[in-house]
Amino acid sequence: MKLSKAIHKELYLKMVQTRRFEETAARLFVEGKVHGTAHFCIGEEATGVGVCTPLEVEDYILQTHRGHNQGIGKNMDIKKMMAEFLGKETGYCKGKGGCMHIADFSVGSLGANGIVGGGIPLATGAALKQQYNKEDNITVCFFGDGATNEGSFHESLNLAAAWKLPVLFVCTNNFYGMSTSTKISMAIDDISIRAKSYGMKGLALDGNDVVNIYEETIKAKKYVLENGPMLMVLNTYRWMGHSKSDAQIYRSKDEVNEWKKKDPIKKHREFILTEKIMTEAELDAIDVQAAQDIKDAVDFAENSPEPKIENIFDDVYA
Amino acid sequence: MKLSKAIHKELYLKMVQTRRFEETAARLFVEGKVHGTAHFCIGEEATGVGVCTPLEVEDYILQTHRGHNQGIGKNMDIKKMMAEFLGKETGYCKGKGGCMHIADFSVGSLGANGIVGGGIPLATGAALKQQYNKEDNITVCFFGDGATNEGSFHESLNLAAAWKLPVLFVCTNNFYGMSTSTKISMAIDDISIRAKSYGMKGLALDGNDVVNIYEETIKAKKYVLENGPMLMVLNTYRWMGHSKSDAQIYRSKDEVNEWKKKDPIKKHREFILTEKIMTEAELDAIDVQAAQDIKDAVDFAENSPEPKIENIFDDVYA
Amino acid sequence: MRDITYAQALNEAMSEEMRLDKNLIFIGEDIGVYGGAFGVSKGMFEEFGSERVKDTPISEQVITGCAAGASMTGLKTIVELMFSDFMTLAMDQLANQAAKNRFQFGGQGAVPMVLRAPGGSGTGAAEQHSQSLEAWVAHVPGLKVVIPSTPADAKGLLKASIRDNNPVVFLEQKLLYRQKGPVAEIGEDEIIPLGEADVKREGRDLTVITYGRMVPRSLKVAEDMAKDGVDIEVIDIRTLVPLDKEALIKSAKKTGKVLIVHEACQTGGFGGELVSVVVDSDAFFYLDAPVKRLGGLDVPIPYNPNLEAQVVPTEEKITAAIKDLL
Amino acid sequence: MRDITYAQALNEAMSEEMRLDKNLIFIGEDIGVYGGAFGVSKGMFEEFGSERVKDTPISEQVITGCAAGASMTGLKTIVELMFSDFMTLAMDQLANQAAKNRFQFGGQGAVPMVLRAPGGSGTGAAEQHSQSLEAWVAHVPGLKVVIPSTPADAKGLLKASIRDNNPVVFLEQKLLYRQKGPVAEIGEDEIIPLGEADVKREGRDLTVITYGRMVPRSLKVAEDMAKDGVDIEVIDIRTLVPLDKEALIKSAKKTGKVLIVHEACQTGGFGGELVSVVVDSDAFFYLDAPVKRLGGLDVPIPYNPNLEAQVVPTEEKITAAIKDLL
Ligand SMILES: Cc1ncc(C[n+]2csc(CCOP(=O)(O)OP(=O)(O)O)c2C)c(N)n1
Ligand SMILES: Cc1ncc(C[n+]2csc(CCOP(=O)(O)OP(=O)(O)O)c2C)c(N)n1
Ligand SMILES: [Mg+2]
Ligand SMILES: [Mg+2]
Repeated sequence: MKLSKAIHKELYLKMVQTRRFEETAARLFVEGKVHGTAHFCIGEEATGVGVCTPLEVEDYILQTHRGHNQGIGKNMDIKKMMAEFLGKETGYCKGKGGCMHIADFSVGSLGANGIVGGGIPLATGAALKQQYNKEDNITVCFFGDGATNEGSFHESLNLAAAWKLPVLFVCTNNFYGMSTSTKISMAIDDISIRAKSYGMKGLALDGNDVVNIYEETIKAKKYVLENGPMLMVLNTYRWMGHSKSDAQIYRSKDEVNEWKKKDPIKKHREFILTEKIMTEAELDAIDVQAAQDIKDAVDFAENSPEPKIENIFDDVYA
Repeated sequence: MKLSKAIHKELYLKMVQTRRFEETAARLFVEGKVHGTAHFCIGEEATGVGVCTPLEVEDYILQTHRGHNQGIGKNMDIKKMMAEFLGKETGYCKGKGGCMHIADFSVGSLGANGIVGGGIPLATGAALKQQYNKEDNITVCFFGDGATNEGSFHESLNLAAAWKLPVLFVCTNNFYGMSTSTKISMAIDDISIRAKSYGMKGLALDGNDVVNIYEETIKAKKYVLENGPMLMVLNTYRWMGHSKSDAQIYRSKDEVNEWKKKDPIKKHREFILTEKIMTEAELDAIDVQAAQDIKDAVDFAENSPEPKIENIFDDVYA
Repeated sequence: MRDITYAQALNEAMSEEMRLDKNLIFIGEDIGVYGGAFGVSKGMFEEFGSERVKDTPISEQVITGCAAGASMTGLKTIVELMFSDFMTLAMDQLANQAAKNRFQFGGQGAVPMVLRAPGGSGTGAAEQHSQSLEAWVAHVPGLKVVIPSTPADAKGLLKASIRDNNPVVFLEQKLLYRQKGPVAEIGEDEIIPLGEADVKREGRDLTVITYGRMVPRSLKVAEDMAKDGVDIEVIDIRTLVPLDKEALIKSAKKTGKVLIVHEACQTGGFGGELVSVVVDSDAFFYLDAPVKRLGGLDVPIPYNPNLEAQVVPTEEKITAAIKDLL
Repeated sequence: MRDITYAQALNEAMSEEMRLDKNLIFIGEDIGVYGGAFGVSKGMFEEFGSERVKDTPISEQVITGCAAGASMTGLKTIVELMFSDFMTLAMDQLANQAAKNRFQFGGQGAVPMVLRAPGGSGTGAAEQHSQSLEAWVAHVPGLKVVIPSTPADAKGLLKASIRDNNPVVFLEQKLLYRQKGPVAEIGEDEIIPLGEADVKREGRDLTVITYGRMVPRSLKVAEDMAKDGVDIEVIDIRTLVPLDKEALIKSAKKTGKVLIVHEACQTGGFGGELVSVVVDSDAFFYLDAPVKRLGGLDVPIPYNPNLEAQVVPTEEKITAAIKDLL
């Protein structure tokens, strides 16, 4: 498979947008413009972007609490994401959900989830609907390594396998659930072997190689449509703390620095240059565009109105 | 390993007691002496009896809703079991629990459970206590094939493996959860491979061979004390309906008849005779004793007082 | 009108709606060939096939979440949990996902699903299979909660629940499954909108507000007391959420005396809500006596049949409570 | 007396009890090196080691069941759930196992465990991390339910909960963790028995019955209104189960006017129980006005800070409700 320049451009742009989005979000916290918390995926951009970019609108995704890369990968509107982050009326959830509940049904995102593993059962339902309607589309369900210890993971993978539902289960393994290393939360090294319990195919990939993830996702979608569900584990790393209030004493600076060397954006940039797909100048231009996109999003969000308490009962019921 | 005559006698007696217990219980239903429901394990006697007989009092068991063989295997008092079945004050639970909640802490049974998979998390706790106190004993947790699809199974096996808890997980695989064949509830044939998801040892055995189960349990206990948890799957079959009201249209008479040929009691009897461990007459005497034990239990139960409503608030709180 | 059982009424409601709407599917444990643990879905697998009547593995969390996910994306779903006690295993998908998704996504999507589950004691199924947990779900914004007491209500309310665009928790009553009652002929319009209480018996002297299995029991008491010239009004709220507050308040004003009866444990039960609705209204000024509750004892449901019968409101206890108030 | 935070008080309670009782262990997600999501257990891992302060995988069902199993067999356990919203995932082990085991086994065994979990809104954590679910657990016989409102109560009640021989659901208040208040010196006896309400402010004109985060808020309102000569009594029930009914009834008789305030959604909330306890007592005959409830709006907790602040009882709303009643 040889990806077109346009695809490389898209992948690179989305990863840089994600990173700028989060750096900006982190700054907004410091400036006191946001309350609540946020979970940043810096260092993991290749996972959501690599998996979601090859999908069609009609393919669904279920996002995690650490899912800006997934949303941007699935072509969510960055302005509305930022507005939601700032709790504004113009945000995806009218300011009611915040970034832990961001969703865009119009591009196929069925929402981020605040409950670890909470989206996995929902994914089986979305896939059941696709199967029932004999659609040529799949549901992609994201969750972390920690989530694979939840009962919801087990029940969902089993049901999906028993019913041959078109779900691609994607585990973004960053080796920690909050402060808890997978070394202490499970007695296995390779999470992809958990697929075997369900008679399902499992695959472990470098989660920082966006090109490979993109290609493998195309293959996986085909596989899933023909054979039923599959588990894809993307090994990666979160550079920042778990959430805004994390002193990170559970891991060493060395470990973090080792992983920073495997920066997915740098890796892709180098690949593009080595393969002569784009020039430095072209890439720099994308960087500039990404920064501008985020700036525009912040402007949009900051100038947007606050939601009104008068509308609070809207949408409790349909 | 060559088992003593006394052990053979014990295994055989307990299996026959279990069968007589349940045949009698079924009759009491027909006579309208019991309300509620019951889940019979006829055909599966070797599982609970084979696993529990080699255990010590200090080894705990967690029973299932289909656990008369487990209770009798663990030396529960048949009189009190029958009295509980009839809802009497002299029963194990003072008539409050019924046979779905039978328990005898004094022999190490931490109780049967009405929730499929509900006892599995509790087992990790009992084992944690044993580990914390550095005891030389283990916790044995029984559950069915259907229960292995519950989240509680997954979370518990993972925790036990991560903490190297001394639990022997025993799956009595009778190939159905109520009417649902494992062929449609899961996409695997061998349930014991589910152990791999936790870095745990898994083993599948003939669940109708009481002698082998006895021997393997001794080895398993040693393994568990040295290495942490293990999953043992005992393949067997339930001859009767799931519960008292089951028309059994989901399976064929042929399938049932095939399994009846593999009767665990007959198998053990033949082994005893072939190996000349006991004579026909000796075995017949045990049969007579078992029948008498059950008759005594029914007499005891029927002559026992009903619990009083005045005591209803006892034991809600300790 | 014909007399059919509560179970048959439920079966008809589901089957008729499934015939009307190809987008409606039904999932649960042993609902297929087995016909459901209480036989409610007998024949549906044969009629609608394994694509639409789906036996699931034993895994209540994903069953509930699967229904919610399918409903979020365009299907309509009915889920059967074999016993309402197993909602304990599904509460995240029910209360944190299905109930909240539309709101937290700012109005994107809807979750048109019905979770059916039998509640109540009286079958000897003991502590973990006999609870009445309606108070939990009635406390979750985003869920509607229905408990029918007659075959006609069962059919009409289940059809309305299926057509509703929200997650509805539909709590059936084990002990009513075999009860017969008059139900409109098939084809006649028998839908009962959610949110309308039903005055099951008119009376002047005292109002009993109740629901579910305690409705026939309260009616029995009312008929018996009528012989002594006491005229009891019995109101069946039918849906806990939305609640027909007007009907309760109106009746309380009329009779000036109110007894709330439910099977669930009294402490923390829905009775507290009902008391509050009456007391926190202008009916307060018409009350001749304190609003009383008669709920189940605050104990788990025991196995022994005599104990089991006595931990919930009996005819004797209801009668005594009424006499106390009069 | 010293001023310490609510979080520090909880930490002291656990640490002191763990020093006294080698059989007491503590399990939960990220309670070890991380010190707990809200920092409550800071330093405990260092003091007690990984055998007694155990970080778990993310799996609330087994965490809760593991504690129950350990407690059934001779240990005592404290479990921390990171947010009380995650009780949804643990309800079977909590309500069907831990709460019922002793009863259904006819008195064999006991389950001395404390499940600690923070509830409430106000931190921008949105729908799935901000709920107040005390009504669910208060409806389960076999569980005790505690919600402290001050550092001293937090310490005294947690110690009592740990020493209790039953499963206790101990619901902390996120927004109070950083609040300071006077607490007895270490070593002084500061245990507060479960089941005793506390009159946090005496008054003659009206009784506010409340708990948790709404206690300081109600006190603030009472002080403000005192300037206008209105004398409000504020009762902190502290334990929902067992409930100190006498204290509520006594105060209602004294003031003749009662307002119930809680953060949880009003419909189906514990306020209904409190109303009923007052109304269904001889206090009824002393009431000059309907007993009123002021609970949270019946909506999920939204993210936006202004919305979030306004869906629960504010000082303004409490003041207005009191004025309405006076
Ligand atoms: C059911 C549940 N338990 C605990 C939490 C608190 N929590 C939020 S994120 C997180 C870590 C999740 O780990 P993982 O699944 O590996 O995802 P990651 O955060 O590493 O991306 C935890 C424990 C939660 N939100 N939901
Ligand atoms: C959580 C839960 N779901 C469903 C049931 C109803 N039920 C009781 S036994 C049973 C079948 C269990 O199958 P399995 O685990 O294989 O055990 P078996 O009955 O075959 O011994 C079911 C579905 C239950 N009691 N608990
Ligand atoms: Mg992780
Ligand atoms: Mg089975």
